[in-house]
Amino acid sequence: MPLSLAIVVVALPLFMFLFLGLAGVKMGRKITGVIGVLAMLVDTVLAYGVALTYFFGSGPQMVDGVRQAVVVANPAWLSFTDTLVVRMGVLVDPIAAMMLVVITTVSLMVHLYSLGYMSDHDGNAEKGFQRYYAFLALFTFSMLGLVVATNIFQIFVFFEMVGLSSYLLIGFYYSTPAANHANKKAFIVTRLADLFFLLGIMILSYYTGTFDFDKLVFGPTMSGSLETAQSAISTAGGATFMGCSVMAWALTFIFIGGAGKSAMYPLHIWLPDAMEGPTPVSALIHAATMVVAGVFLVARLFPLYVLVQGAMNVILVVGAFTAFYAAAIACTQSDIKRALAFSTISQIAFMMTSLAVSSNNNSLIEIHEGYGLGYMASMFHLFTHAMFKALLFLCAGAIIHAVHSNENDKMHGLHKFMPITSFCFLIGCLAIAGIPPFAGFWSKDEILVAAYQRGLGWGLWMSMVACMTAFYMFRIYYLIFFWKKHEVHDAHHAPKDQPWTMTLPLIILAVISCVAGFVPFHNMVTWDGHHLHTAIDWTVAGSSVAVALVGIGLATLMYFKENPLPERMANAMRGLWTASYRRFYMDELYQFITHKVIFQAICVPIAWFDRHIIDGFFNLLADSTNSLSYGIRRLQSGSIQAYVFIYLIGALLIAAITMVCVLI
Amino acid sequence: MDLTLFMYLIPSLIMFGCGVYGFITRKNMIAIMISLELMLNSVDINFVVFNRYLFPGQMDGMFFSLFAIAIAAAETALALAIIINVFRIAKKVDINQITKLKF
Amino acid sequence: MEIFNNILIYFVIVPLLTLGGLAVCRNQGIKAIRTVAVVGASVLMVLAAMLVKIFLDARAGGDTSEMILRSDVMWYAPFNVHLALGVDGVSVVMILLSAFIVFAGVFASWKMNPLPRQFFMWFFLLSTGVFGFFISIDLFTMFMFYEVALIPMYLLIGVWGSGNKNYSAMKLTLMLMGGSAFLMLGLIGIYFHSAPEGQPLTMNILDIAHNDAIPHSWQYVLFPLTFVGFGVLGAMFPFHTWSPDGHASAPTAVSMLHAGVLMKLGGYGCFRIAIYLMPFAANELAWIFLLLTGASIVYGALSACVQTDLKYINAYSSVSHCGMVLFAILMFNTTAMTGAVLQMLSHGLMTALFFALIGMIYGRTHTRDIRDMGGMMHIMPYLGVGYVIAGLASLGLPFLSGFAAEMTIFFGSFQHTDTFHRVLTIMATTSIVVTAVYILRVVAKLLFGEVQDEHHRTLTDASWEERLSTATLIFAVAAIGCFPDFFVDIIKSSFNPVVEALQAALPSVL
Amino acid sequence: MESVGNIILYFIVAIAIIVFSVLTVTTRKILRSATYLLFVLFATAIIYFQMDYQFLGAVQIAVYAGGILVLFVFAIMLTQQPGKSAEALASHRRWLGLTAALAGVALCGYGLFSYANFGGRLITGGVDINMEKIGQFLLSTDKFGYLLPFEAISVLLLACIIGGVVIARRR
Repeated sequence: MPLSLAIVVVALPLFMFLFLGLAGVKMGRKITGVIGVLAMLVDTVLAYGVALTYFFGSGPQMVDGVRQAVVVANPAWLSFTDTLVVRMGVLVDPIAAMMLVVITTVSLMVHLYSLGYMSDHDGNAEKGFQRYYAFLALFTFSMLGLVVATNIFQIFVFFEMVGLSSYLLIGFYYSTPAANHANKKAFIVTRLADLFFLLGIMILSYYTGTFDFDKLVFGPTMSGSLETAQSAISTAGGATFMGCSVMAWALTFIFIGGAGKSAMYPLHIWLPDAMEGPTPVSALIHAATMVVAGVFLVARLFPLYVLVQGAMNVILVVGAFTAFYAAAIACTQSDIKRALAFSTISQIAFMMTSLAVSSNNNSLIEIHEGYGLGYMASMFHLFTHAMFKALLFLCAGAIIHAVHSNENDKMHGLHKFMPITSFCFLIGCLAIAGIPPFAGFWSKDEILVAAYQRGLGWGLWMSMVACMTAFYMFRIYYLIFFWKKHEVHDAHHAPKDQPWTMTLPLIILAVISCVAGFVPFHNMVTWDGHHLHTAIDWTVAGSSVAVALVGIGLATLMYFKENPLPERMANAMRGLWTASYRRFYMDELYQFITHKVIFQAICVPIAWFDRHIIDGFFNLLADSTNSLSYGIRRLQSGSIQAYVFIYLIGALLIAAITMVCVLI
Repeated sequence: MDLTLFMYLIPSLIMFGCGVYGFITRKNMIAIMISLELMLNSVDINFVVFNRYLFPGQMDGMFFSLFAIAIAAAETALALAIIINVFRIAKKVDINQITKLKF
Repeated sequence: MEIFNNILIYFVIVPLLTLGGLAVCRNQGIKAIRTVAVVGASVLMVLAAMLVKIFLDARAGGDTSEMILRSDVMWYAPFNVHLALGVDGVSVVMILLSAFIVFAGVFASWKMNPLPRQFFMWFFLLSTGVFGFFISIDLFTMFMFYEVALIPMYLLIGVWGSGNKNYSAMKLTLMLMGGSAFLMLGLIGIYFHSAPEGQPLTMNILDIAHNDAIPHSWQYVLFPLTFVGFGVLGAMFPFHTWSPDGHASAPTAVSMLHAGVLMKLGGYGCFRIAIYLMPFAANELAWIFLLLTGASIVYGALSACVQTDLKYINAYSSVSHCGMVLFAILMFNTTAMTGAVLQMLSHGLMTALFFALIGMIYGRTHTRDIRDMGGMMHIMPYLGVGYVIAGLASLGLPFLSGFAAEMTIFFGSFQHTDTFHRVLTIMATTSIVVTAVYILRVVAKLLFGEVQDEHHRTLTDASWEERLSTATLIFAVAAIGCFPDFFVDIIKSSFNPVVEALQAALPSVL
Repeated sequence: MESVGNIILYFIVAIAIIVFSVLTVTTRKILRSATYLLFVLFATAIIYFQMDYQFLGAVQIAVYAGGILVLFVFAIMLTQQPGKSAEALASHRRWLGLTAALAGVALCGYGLFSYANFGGRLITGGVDINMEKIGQFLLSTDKFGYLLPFEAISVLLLACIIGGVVIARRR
């Protein structure tokens, strides 16, 4: 299968978007869904074909055992100057190929799942079904366009596009105020981050004179190359701004852009609210794909970041802190989707941290054996996380679909009613907690190894977060499926397992979550295209399993059966617990800044200033002209007698002046 | 005692002044016209006496007066016609009360 | 006459013929009026398409002259007033834009009441002025057409407007006339220094530019005069206040034409006359206007955040976007200036779309206050989707026109070596966030959420002519967004003479 | 030396003119005002006679005193209730009028007193002005002919007639 099919992989969802968006209204609801699913199936098959060809086939991508990026197409889209040209291309390299698989897989599962989820209990599709599928296709297109980008500007373009799709899908139930609010928030927060991204690109392109990855990060062999990155950085000529090199600024700004999409602290606030969207959307966008765009971005520019220590340290600190912060919040949330959302934030922070631990000295790094483990681990975790987090979200969706609530106190004891879901959820939890042989274990283990390589402190910190992960995931699991008996009010509407369209994706994803850990990532996805020789470090692996088990054990102790222990602990640490439950008041802070500071203290005065000072000035001009005219009008009274008087006086004055002049 | 030019100009001047006063102060339009006649008349006198005293061989001043009288007659007739018409419409002849055309 | 072989003259003749056609169908009923108007607008569209074709062929054929399709007819010899025609890439795309908006505007005012015939007559008179301005390269002719475009505005708003229309019409006309007064002074000044000592004076822009005879001391006076003169129309801070009131009161099609095309006359004039003819002063004084326009961008956007009247929001957003046009023009490099023209196109189409949609919504709900509306997406999905698309174009979403334009501006401006310019650029860049805030605020309040007024539930969605009008504009917005390079190629080379003139005036300018 | 009769006549006329002029503009009864005007006009006519311009004097009496004044009286009768006096003048109006009139009189009087050294004698009978001569001058185009103004006046009168008709026409 030729790699150029990647173009089709990207273009097909776009076509589906236009088709469903324009013609969907005229078609039946179900039929649009089926068409969408079938198209996505074709797309997935093609994407798998491309990925398999890339990884295992022979062709230009493998030269001397080094895996290379292949640019399939790269037409110019917008030329700024003769040299600075934005291109819209398709590039296939290890991470792009891996992302193609991830995106299409999850997207296909979500497409299929939505057939059931977006219907009521009688199987009738909801209003706006066509719109929903069109938006899903739009999102898939945008995300695919993002990962195959050949230049950083294309990534920016598709950053905006995924932001839009996310906006549209979060606001799918646009009549509800919460959704209405959430999508606005999501878009604006990510837009703010994108502003920094844009500034970063501006600075980067100004100094390096290019957007293209092949001039920024890919060496002559079209694989990640520190030499290329070094030469790109040196074109900046050591320019500095406020004490830091411009490159550090540029890369930090670009990271902020990625952090916005990936919900890193403090730009994470939109993600929990984004759970107002339909749950399959949360699974696709806000768990598996879009939120890792930031990680992808950093990974894409990895050679640059490696050489710019300052930017990398920012990522490291932000990532490590966010991982802990989000995990801490996830421990107390009662809304299961929000808990999962914070879990997602925490896991993405894992990936970020993993990328950031890769550099450990300031000079050009000698490429030693095993270097770039963090990069590989990050990508590996991205891959496995996408699968099991999608699984978890889809399970959560099934539960919500069954009990019509997001709150876990409406659930409890669902194990009996929904055994398949319960089982799948359990697999997801085991995977995320890092229990072998499930997928999460393998990737998280690599991350921890990389963290310990960077330093013992970072390793311990991440291990602690891993422990918390296991704890909060099992807390959720127990609170949903066990804790106490489920109260059934109405036998007809008792929760039950879902139709096959929803079950099938769960099972497929559960299977993937079981086996994904065995994908030989170290041979396939490395930053420089070389094979990475890794071996399981059993001390780290053993300890990580141990901390996971501790977390699970603690959760079992506290939440398996109804008992007063959680309540007591919450009471014991009331302040902390409340702070965590209220997400450490970040939302309130933002609310304060946006409403009180920006709106009330800036926008309102400016609007007032405009109406009253500037406009007032022009009105004053008009008014004074007006009153002057009225003043003059008194002279133009129309009274002939007044005219005569004035005329006479004037004439007399002239005569008098003449006489005086003549006399003198 | 000679009757000099000067002696004729004085009454004429006073007549003119009265005309001005009347024109400015009166509100009745007819009274204004009367004042106007006064002023015209005083000018006529001036024409005539200047002619007679300074250029006795010519008749320019006299003819001017003649024409002025003719014009004054026409003008008065027309003005009074207008005044009466206005009176028919507005029932007023006071100049400060007829403001319909103002502004 | 030889001039009638030039396609350009027909851009003036066709609207005038349409005007005449409308004048003669006195008692023919609304159908005849609409037919005449549609025919006129369609012919203009065809002409504009032909012009683009001719231009592309000429450029492809290796014609690198500054202006193509030159014609010159003496008009009034004592002052060297010519009817001089000629277009470069910028004029071509502006003409295309105008044709699009006139076309959409005719359909948007389909149900104009009362006096539809008179409305269309004034409308086409305005179009005549607009097209005439873009095709002329003679100072006097340009100014004349400029005025022809401005004056009908007063009647169009005063007679067919809504709300506080007398005040708004008066304010708009007076402020723009004030600008014209500056402008006329500037133009007269330019004329009297248009040629070196001893040579005949000229009104032809190209000749003036080549003569480059305006003394520097005079440039200091004339540049601000012309720039502010055009800047008033381009809604430059602090001369923008006519825009909110004027737009709020203007009828739909007039808002469209005004924001869509007329405001572009300002930007176009700024670079074609002020900067091109007086590069020295432009270099020296640019910083003042950069500060003003930079302020416009952020200021307009922030003001828009708290407005509640749909048209006010848009008017302030126009202040922001038009500020960006002038801002980019003042950056004096090809990229930024290309971006400015793209932004003119983009803003023209997108704002026209906005005003068309607002007009249609207002025509149904009889309110423009977003606090009184909600859930319009349920009631009028077509208009709702159109509004969202317009909004997304406005906040700079890729593959819609605004993005390409803004990015070209930002990247072009950032190419400036001077830190001052780059810092200003960064400040201007922040507007993309603020824009998102106010656009999404409106969209959320107006279209999403619950229906606020139960009476609104009975309202209908767009009729066919409204659909046609908006679809035309949406098509154009998407076309620019998806294939920006097509337009960039047309525009770009036109800026070479200007940038060269600027470089010659001050070699340090990039 | 003037004949005494002439001098006496002059004083009578001058005093009459001054007194009746003042009365014309100060009386508050409009009909009286018109009557005083009549006296002023007569006095003026006497001056004309004294100047040997008999024709002019005749015209003055016939046209002014006879024609115009009758018109005035008619107009007054048509618009005024008989015997009603005009309301008292607002004081600022009077002051305005007085200022203007007195200023004018003072300035001109000062001018007259300062420059009136052109005493000269009254020359009567210098030119024989009879009707025939007047007629010939009026219709001649010679040096002292007045055909052009005469025609202009006739056009003016025509215009007045038309104007009068238009104004008087019932709508």
